Amino acid sequence: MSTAAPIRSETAAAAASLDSVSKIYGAFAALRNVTTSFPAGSSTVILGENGAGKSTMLRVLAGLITPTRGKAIVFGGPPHLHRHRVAYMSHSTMLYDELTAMENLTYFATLHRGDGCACVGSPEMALRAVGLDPALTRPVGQYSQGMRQRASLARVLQTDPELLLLDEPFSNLDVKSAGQLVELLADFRTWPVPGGGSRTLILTTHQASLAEPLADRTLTMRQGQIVDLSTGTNG
Amino acid sequence: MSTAAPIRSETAAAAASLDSVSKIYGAFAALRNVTTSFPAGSSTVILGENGAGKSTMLRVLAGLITPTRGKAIVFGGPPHLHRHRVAYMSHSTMLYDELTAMENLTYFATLHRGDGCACVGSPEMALRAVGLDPALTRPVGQYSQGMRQRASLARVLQTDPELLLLDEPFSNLDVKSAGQLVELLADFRTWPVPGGGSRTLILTTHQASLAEPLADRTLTMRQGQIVDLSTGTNG
Amino acid sequence: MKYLGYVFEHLRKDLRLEWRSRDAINGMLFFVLLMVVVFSIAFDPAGYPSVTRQISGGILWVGLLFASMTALNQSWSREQRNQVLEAQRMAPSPASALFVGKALANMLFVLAVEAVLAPIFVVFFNLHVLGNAKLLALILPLGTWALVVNGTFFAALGLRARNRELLLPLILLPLSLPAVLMMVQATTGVLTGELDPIYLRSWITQLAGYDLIYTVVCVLLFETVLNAE
Amino acid sequence: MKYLGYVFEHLRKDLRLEWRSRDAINGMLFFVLLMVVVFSIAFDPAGYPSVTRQISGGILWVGLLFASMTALNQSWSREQRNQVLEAQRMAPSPASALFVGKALANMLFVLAVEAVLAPIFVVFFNLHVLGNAKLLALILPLGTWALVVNGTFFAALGLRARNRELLLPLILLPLSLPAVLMMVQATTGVLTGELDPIYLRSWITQLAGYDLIYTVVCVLLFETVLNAE
Amino acid sequence: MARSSTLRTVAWLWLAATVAVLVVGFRQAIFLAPMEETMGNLQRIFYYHLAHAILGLIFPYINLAASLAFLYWRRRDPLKALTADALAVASAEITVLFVGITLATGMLWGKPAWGIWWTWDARLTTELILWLLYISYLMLRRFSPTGQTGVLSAVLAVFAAIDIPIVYMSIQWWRTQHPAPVFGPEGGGIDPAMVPAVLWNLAGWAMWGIFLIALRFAVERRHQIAEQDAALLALEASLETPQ
Ligand code: HEM
Ligand SMILES: Nc1ncnc2c1ncn2[C@@H]1O[C@H](COP(=O)(O)OP(=O)(O)OP(=O)(O)O)[C@@H](O)[C@H]1O
Ligand SMILES: Nc1ncnc2c1ncn2[C@@H]1O[C@H](COP(=O)(O)OP(=O)(O)OP(=O)(O)O)[C@@H](O)[C@H]1O
Ligand SMILES: [Mg+2]
Ligand SMILES: [Mg+2]
Repeated sequence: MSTAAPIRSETAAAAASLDSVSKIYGAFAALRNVTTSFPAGSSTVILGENGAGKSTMLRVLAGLITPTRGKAIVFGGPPHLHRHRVAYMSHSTMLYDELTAMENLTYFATLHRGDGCACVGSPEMALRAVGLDPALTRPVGQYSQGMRQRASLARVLQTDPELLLLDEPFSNLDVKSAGQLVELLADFRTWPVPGGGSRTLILTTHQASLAEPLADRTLTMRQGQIVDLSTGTNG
Repeated sequence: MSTAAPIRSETAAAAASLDSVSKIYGAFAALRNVTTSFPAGSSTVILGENGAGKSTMLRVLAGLITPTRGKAIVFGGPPHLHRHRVAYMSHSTMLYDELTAMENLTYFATLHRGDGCACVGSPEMALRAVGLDPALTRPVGQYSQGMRQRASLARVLQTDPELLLLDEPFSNLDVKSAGQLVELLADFRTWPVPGGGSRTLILTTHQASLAEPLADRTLTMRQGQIVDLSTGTNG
Repeated sequence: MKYLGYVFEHLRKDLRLEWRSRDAINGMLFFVLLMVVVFSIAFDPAGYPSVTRQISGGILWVGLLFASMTALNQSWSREQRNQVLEAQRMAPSPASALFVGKALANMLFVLAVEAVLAPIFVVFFNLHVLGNAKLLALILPLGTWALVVNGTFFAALGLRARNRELLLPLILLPLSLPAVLMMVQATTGVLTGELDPIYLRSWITQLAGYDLIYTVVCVLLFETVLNAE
Repeated sequence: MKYLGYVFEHLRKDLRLEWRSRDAINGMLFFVLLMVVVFSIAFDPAGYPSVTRQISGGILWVGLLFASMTALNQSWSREQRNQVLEAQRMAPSPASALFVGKALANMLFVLAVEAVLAPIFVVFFNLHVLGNAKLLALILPLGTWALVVNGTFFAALGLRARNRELLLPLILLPLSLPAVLMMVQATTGVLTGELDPIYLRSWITQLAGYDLIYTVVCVLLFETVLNAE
Repeated sequence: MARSSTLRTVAWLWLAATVAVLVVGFRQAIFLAPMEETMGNLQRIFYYHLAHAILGLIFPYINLAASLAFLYWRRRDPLKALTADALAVASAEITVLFVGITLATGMLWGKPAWGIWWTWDARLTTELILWLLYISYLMLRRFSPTGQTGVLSAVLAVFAAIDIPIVYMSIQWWRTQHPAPVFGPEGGGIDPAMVPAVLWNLAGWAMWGIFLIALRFAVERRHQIAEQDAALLALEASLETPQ
């Protein structure tokens, strides 16, 4: 698995892009011939009805599912070549219920170390950043929904990703917690990247108003297609 | 299991009430000494943060969990005495994935028949009312989220309940589907009750704005307690 | 009468669900076949032909015990999937009818499996029944019901437990031990033809007694288990 | 070296998780214990003492097979619960390290169970090892690894399947049959002391060969299975 | 269109040839081959037993090859991978059929020859395991989630294939009740008069097996193509609707 040629081609503006991607489940097309690209350093909010294909799109970008047709390109190559630069957070915590947040994070951090790249922030710092106490001895399974969401965010933040994919980070959160999350994400975008470069954010949500501060670009999907792209509400 | 004394005591205004109810899980109090009542014919929207105890309260009223302390009273007796007059819909469908909507509804209808009371509407009518085609041969497992929610609603409507408990009926629904659901529920409240009497509605949600047309009374919970009760936004 | 109507309704629903998927029963059949093969490889019936007849009763029932345990573990999973169980709890019909319906459905499945299994068993173990073969037609259903009735009950009990799959055997095995003893003794008695008919009859009567007692207890307690929360 | 580091990290995590709940190991222990009891009732070792020694190897391994299968079915459930598996798939460390770590953890659990089980087994079946008892220290780990390595692999393979609990035995049993045959023959050979040492050695060598081949195939194909979607 | 009609003609011709060869084989086996001294006419089942046994050991290799091809093409060329998958299913099903017939004829023969239907010797056991393995392969295909069927079953196919050489070698490695091979370097050899019957039957059943695999492959392909077309249709229809 050699990290082929164009690693730094995202200087050519796109951190990730989809090239006429379709994803077909059985006889049902969850994504239909989607072509789009996400400029490096931008922050994109994806809106759309139930079943519009938002989650599917994120998972294609994360390399968790392969498109039936078309290609997903992340940092100039197929998604699985750049795992240490991409992070994905779904609405589940993706953490072990029985371990504490600290144990979880330390474990995942070790999995990211190596490959000659020390691009991993410290678990403590990540937990502090999201407002959790690293010394907490309760296992994640006993956290409240809001604490879980934070811990989950810490997991993705600690790997210091250049491309961050978030699937409905605010669902099941009350308005106050959601607001704090948005602030944190806005802050994250300003963190410097060690090797130079910028941070790209893509998130889906049903609550457009909540995510507004993050919406450099707003992408609306319907029935597996992108039906609208509006830029520059802010940022 | 004799249907004890006061069956028709709801003429005394309360369809359901909680009398200093606490529910304690391990060392955690999900409900703390809650006393409230739901007038017959009213419609109540329960709001509150994650973990406020909304679902717990509904489940106590449905008789699905017994309070650790205090008493739940439904139509003047303990909840399990009036099962044929109460219906509860959670965010799951509570339907068999492998059967069609029609088969599911017919099955549950037979379970409600008997006891000398013919208080069951027809499954076809209920399905039509929620806008589903009774002739659909696809099993419920293959429905989209919106269709499931409708089928689930048809299940509770067909039993023609006098007290209807809905737990986050709009979660995971897009705004349009949610709007249709609200309309249907508003309509349901006007259906006549065979023996005379009125229909009471209690629902929880995180999207207060969506449920507004149904909010005769708005009840706000925090940390297992009722912290606010406002009446008469409309209705 | 009303009660039987409910039971029938539940049974019909379970059979229909099973018919829709059909995978479970196919899988089950193959599983039992595999069990027989594993046992015969492990116990090498050809190597010690004299032994075979004496242990085959045990093998048969141990195999059925594990096969039905695997199946029973699944038997409430459909109720659990979309919280259908809560709809069942909210329904005004008697809870025990639900139990009886499901136990009957499970019984039918396991009997179907046995019908297929029997000839294979005879071939692989090279068996000749030396006793009164007709008695087997009595012992098999009685033994099966003993496994199924408790299995269905305790599968419901363990529904909300964390390690569901592991829990069922842990409860069911100790409870079924007496029944297993009776079935094995009776079956071996018939197969070898060595057991005095009087003893044989007493084993069968005891088995029937076991069935009766546990069925009554299960039916009486099911509502409590269902509403345990 | 780096690879071993990852394996160790995964192993440590699994051991810690198990230590927190201790579900798998307790459940397995009790399960195996019950199996021994059921088998001793079903096969009546006291009744036919001469037979016991010949079938006890089979009973031991059948018991372990079913116990470990039940436990292995659960072995990825923690990864599945909060979609942790997706986090694992997104991690840049090699996927096969995850597999090796988990297989080693499972191996340790089953070995622990065996350590407790062995004396009980001897007592219940009233066994005296007539052959070279030291060989058992070779046969037991080899046989256990044969069960565990495939079991862990196919538990992962069946993760997203519809009838997960049923699927694992359906795949694992046919694949393990040759291994079961070898373990049982070797164990029985040692217990009875009747088997020619040359044959005994050949069984053990074959078992080692089986372990080797399947381990290699599992490690090579694990990444494919993990990213099947 | 033209291509499919020639294919159909070829298929019919192939089937006709197969039937012809099988008829010759039948005549050879039942009427022409000499009667064996010890077992009499019963021995004639041998020609069917042997043919199915040998083919039952060859077809799983097709399954293995197709599965490996599938794994190789999966990411590189999904369409070719689908073809390989279809071939894998087809060969697995026919393997189950042929191995099943081997078991059945063997058992039918075993009863008069050995006095028992079944014994746990290495050849019989490994053959049975082979049969079980490919059934579990088919089971996995039914149970596995949509979209992953191909990958998961291809992986299992690799595991299952490890058993094939073991079946073949079983009579060398272990003492068996089942007779030693008649062909090959150490084979005892058979009466030359029986050779034509053996060969005709082998050829006939091989052609029959290939025909079945091709047929099953075609059906599976049609199935896949129909599915794809449906998806494509849905896709294109939606692309036409104005946004
Ligand atoms: C890969 C599998 C098998 C192959 C290649 C195979 C091949 C053969 C061959 C070549 C013979 C003739 C030997 C001779 O006449 O000297 C034979 C005989 C026989 N086979 Fe098989 N066989 C296979 C599996 C089986 C199975 C699974 C069974 C039983 C269920 C079986 C039962 C028999 C019997 C009963 C005979 C006659 C034995 C005798 O003459 O003593 N075979 N087989
Ligand atoms: N594994 C799968 N098998 C079959 N269909 C699937 C699968 N995953 C997704 N789909 C279908 O693909 C469509 C798009 O799903 P997706 O999860 O991307 O929607 P979404 O936009 O995230 O919706 P939501 O807002 O409800 O999360 C849906 O109709 C869904 O039913
Ligand atoms: N079975 C249980 N065991 C332990 N704690 C529980 C259980 N069910 C609920 N709780 C706890 O009780 C509290 C209230 O839960 P409940 O589900 O009623 O909240 P809610 O208001 O419905 O929240 P949400 O908006 O997230 O649905 C939560 O803190 C929850 O962790
Ligand atoms: Mg989604
Ligand atoms: Mg809730």
